[in-house]
Amino acid sequence: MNSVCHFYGATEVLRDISVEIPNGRIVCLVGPSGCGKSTILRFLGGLELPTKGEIMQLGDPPEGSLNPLTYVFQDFALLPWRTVRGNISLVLEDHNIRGEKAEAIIDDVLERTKLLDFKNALPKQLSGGMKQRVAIARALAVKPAVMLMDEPLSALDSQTRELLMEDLVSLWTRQPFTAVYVTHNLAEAVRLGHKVVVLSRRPGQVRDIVEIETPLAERKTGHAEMEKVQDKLWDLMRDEARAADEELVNV
Amino acid sequence: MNSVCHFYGATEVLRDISVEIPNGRIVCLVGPSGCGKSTILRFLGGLELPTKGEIMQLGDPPEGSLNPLTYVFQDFALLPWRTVRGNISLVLEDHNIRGEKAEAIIDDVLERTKLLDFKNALPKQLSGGMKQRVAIARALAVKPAVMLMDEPLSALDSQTRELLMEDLVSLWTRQPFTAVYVTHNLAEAVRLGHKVVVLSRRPGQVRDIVEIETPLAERKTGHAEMEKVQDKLWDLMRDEARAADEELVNV
Amino acid sequence: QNRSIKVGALRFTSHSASFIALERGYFADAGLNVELEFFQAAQPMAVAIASGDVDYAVTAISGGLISLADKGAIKVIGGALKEEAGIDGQQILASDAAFQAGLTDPAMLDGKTFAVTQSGSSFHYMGSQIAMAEGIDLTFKPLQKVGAIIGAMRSGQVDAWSIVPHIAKPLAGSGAVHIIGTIQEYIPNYQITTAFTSANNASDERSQTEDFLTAFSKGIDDYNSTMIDMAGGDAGVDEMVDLIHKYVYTDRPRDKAAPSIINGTMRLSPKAALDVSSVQNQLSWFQSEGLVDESITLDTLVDSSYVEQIGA
Amino acid sequence: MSDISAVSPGLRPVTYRGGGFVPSPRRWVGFMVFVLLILLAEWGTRTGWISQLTLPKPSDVLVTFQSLYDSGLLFKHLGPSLGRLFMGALIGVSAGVSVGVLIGLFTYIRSGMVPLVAAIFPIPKIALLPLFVIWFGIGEGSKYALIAFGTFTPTVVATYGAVDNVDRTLIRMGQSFGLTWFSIVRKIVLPGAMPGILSGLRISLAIAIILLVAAEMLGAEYGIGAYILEAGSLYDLDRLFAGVVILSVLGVLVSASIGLVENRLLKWRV
Amino acid sequence: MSDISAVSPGLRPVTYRGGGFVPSPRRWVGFMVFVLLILLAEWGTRTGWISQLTLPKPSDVLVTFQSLYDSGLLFKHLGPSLGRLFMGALIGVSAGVSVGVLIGLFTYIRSGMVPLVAAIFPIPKIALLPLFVIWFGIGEGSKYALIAFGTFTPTVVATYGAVDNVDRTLIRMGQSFGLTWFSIVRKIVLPGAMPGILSGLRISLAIAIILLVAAEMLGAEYGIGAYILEAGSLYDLDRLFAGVVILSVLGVLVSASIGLVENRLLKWRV
Ligand SMILES: Nc1ncnc2c1ncn2[C@@H]1O[C@H](COP(=O)(O)OP(=O)(O)OP(=O)(O)O)[C@@H](O)[C@H]1O
Ligand SMILES: Nc1ncnc2c1ncn2[C@@H]1O[C@H](COP(=O)(O)OP(=O)(O)OP(=O)(O)O)[C@@H](O)[C@H]1O
Ligand SMILES: [Mg+2]
Ligand SMILES: [Mg+2]
Repeated sequence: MNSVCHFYGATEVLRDISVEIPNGRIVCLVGPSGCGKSTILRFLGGLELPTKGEIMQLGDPPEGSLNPLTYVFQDFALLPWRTVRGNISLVLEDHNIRGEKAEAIIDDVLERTKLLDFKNALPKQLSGGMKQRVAIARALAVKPAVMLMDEPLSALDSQTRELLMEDLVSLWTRQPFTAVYVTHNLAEAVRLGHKVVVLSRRPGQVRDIVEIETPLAERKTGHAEMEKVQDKLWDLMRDEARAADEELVNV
Repeated sequence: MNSVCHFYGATEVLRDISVEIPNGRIVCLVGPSGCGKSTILRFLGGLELPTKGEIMQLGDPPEGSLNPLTYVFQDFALLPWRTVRGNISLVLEDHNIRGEKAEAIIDDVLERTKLLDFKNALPKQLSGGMKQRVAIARALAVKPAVMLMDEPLSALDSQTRELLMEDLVSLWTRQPFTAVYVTHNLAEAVRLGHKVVVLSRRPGQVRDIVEIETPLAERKTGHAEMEKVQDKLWDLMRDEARAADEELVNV
Repeated sequence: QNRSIKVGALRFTSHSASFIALERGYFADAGLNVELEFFQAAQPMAVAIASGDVDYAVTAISGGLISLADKGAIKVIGGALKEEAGIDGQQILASDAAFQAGLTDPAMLDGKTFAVTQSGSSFHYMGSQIAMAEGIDLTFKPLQKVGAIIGAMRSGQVDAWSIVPHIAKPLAGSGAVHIIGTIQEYIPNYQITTAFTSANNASDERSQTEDFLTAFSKGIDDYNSTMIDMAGGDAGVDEMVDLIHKYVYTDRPRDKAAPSIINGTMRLSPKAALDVSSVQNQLSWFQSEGLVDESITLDTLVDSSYVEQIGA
Repeated sequence: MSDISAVSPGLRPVTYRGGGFVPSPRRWVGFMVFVLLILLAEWGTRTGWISQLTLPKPSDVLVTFQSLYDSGLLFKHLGPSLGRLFMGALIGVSAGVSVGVLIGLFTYIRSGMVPLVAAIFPIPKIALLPLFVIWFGIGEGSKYALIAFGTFTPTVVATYGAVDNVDRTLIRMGQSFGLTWFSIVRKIVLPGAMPGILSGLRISLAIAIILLVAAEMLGAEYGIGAYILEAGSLYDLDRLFAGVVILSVLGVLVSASIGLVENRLLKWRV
Repeated sequence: MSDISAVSPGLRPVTYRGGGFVPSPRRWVGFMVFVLLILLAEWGTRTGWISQLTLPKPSDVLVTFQSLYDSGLLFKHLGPSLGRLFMGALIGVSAGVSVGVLIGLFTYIRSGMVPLVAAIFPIPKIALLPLFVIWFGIGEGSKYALIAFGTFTPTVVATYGAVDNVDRTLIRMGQSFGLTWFSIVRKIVLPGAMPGILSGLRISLAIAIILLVAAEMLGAEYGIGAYILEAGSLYDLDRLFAGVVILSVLGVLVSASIGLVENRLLKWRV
């Protein structure tokens, strides 16, 4: 599936933004706080409608995809009263997948995320990294055409984040998926993105689009080229970040 | 002041830990989640008593120090019902510093943390980075002999974190202070620590102590030597981190 | 013939006629299948008649009863408890504190406080009649519940009260209060309680209502002859006390309940005759106090077609 | 790049599936509901579809209210009631807050008082009316006591819950800066517990209004409660409802003023 | 390195300044408080220091309780009361939860019902007793209705508060996976609101017990409330207190069983 998305956001938050999301690639959105990254993702997922402009998807979703546009949330959004198994079966139940068929899907995605041993654990028993892996497993269970990830790692501590990035890379390497990945963290963007879209401070506009050609598997901390890209991005953003941080919040 | 601390923590959490904190230096404590970093800091600050062993401070606190051992908390711990000014005067009031004298101290620390313009703002109006700078200003107001920082940056997004690290470095460069800095983040440890203490997984033990000689001001992302130290630390910790992450949490 | 009806009652000796008529089968003889409904207070019982949940009941004339009659919901059809010279009736009590301070006669009540349950209750009526007769001023304290009044009397927070003998006598016996007079002196022929029913029953269910009154009157006769005229001697009283004890003071042992039951003996109007002059007097008083509408007449309240109307 | 959409085949907009689950109140609807209910009652009673034993005519209630106002009786009743409400609630709430804070702070007081409060809570105050007469007399004392007693327990529960919820890191912060115990309680615990205490106050004060009727069972000549009781015993529905409407309005006013206090006192809240 | 401490001059331990502010309940203290209070009352009434008008002798209350039990009357009273409590609370709570959920989900229902509930809340149920007889008769109906009415408002308030507090990101998650509206309500909103509903239930059920006495004013032969009322009207303190103790124990039991339900149903809570 090729999904091409454009939209022309209006009023304050987003101004005239057009982005194209190619199939089988990871597009990273970076930008200072409040620039509208999450809003863009909500538009993409159909959870909100832009005031102006439109978001289009190209072609039909692949067969077997239960939920073409699937989210992975920053705060995991696991139901605390369901086990790992129950959280995944939740998204299958409404498609009338139950019993053995559901079990097979659940086992498959848990295996891919290395969580099979924790099938019957409650979310409160899991560490942050495991919770996010459950959320990723849940997203995989509906065979998404595009994964929409809103700062999926930012609630985690840096070691777990590091580990999970490695997991994501290996997941993608084994079977490439299309994803829009929103993050604050330039290191993450540089590590995971095939294409990094830098947004400016509110009202959000596309400031720059950086394509990174190095294959995901070869990127590592300390990789010289990556460092250069990251420094370039940081230079692009530093002043915006400082300004965004100094703003008084109006609650 | 030289503060030498030893303690022999018992039962599970900490086992036989001895650390020495030299004057005018920043000691970083790193280690996987739950290894007892915060506990060590609570011992140091006198907020908790170790089951076994003792923590000693050497010499009298410098004159004028109102609170020799002063905390900077991860979640800022600002009173939401007091303005920036009120939050700082809170810690002066009990020392009978009021009126002009207090005002002078407050203005001084707010200037050092570049917050003078936000003196009358409520915490809810501030961004995370500014809140943490208020917390640092509050700590500075009592002229501490040692600052105890418990993951002071981990509640912030990565851009703000980057900015605040630069601020801390310039603060230290202008006037060196003694600090114990607890963090998960190896990049932070490498950037700010003169001495990095790596703890093992629970029960926490000292796994390694790394001294970094490069002056703080010269360290930068991409600095080759720093990268090497960081990678070394990461190698030390990776397996521990993976194991810690996979543990079921018993609540 | 076997019509099912509900009769409302309070667990007082003054309701004995209903208990006797039921226990001795007088209701059944009249072709009535009676079920007793017990209440904790008179007012909800009156409302229950109005709503049709209960068919017949006995209670004192109160402002609420008159109001309901005014709304066309209920009718008084006969008399029950009545003051009669020579028989211990309702007593006027003074609290110990007031008594010690010299309150030994109702005439000395001027400026004192008099306990009532609610304004527009029979206590209120009795108090005002005393005040009117003696030409004195009384302050009425509404305390809602008899229990609250007893508490207030015992602790001397109100000065006086009037109440049926079976409550008055044990209280006076304990020394906490003193009897300083009787209501009879002030309100002769006081028709204390009346039998009443819904306006519907009174107008549309004549035969059923007549049957009820017949059986009820038999109960009254038994009660009067046994308890007052001592027709059966002490054995008769004992038997009657046994019968009444099934309904009143049930959770006390018989020997403790008996004195209270016997103390409570007062004449019930023979043949359920109604003293309309007393009723008129009460109605006029309620009107003069502004508690009920001025325009209500005796006819609105009473259906005079069932029993003898004394003093009409 | 809207031109792409015109050109590419199979291009279609993403379906919208968000929204909902965020009800936002609309003032006029609430108002309309009241008006509608009153009109319905008026129509029902006028046509006789609702018997006059069941519900009074709203217009009659209004007339009663009007005459209550004209005769000056309204304020004769309202005055004492407001006084009782104020004094009773003041005693109950201040005792409740103090005990609640103590429970929140001290292990032994907590262990001793919590079960006691739990045992006292379900005791119906009207059951104890005869005792209140003995304990506190039939003057204003017993009325204050009854309302105070009724507001005390919910205030205690709300307060110690609020103290428990004060962020412990703020307290540790105070300790780490060497603040005295008293400073911590005054400057950190009490302000931090304020939101919980205020929202508990909403319930306590509603209960105080409810208890007004029970309190005025005890020898009150004037007062909204006494007025309602008399109307009830005379089965005078017009006056009964006039009284109930007054209590209801009183309740809404009290709740609104707590809202105002909250807005002022808690503007630091996010 | 404790040897350093022996050698270095000016070396001294860091002063401890933490601790406190975390009261932990101790069961036996609560128990002791009850025993102490009862002993005090017993001593006071025995020596006459507390007049027997003020308080009954606890031992007499116990004797009364014993005879109540022996005569089998205890269960004759307890049975109907429990039935009323159960039915009334069931009706009130289920209606309250349903309305609360609707208020939590729909803008118009919220706008219409919230002010209505706020206006109904402060109405004292005892003031409406005469009307309950007309509306619901004197059978069990009016007793159920009174208790239901009393539990309804607090349940509504607790429930819509709980629904409001359900994490909106969980709901957005459900939507983003294309769950149906009904699925979201059943699988996300209701379980998420459960903790709030259960803690609201604590208050509602305490109120239900309190209202038992008012309900049994309406033509009840048997029942704890009727028993208390009769004892009160005869100023029989022994029986009055025996009844009050039963209600109190009932309250504690109900609260404890909600605790159990919470432990079972909400074991997912952190
Ligand atoms: N429902 C809303 N109503 C009004 N303003 C909103 C709403 N949601 C978001 N905003 C505003 O829109 C702007 C963009 O929000 P958005 O959450 O998309 O930013 P973001 O880039 O994701 O920020 P962050 O990095 O903090 O997650 C912010 O300034 C925010 O205040
Ligand atoms: N009050 C307490 N009672 C019991 N166990 C505790 C308590 N506080 C901490 N612990 C346990 O002690 C261990 C160390 O806790 P500590 O908070 O010091 O870890 P940490 O290294 O700071 O972890 P993190 O990186 O997550 O902040 C943890 O396993 C924790 O579960
Ligand atoms: Mg966002
Ligand atoms: Mg920690």
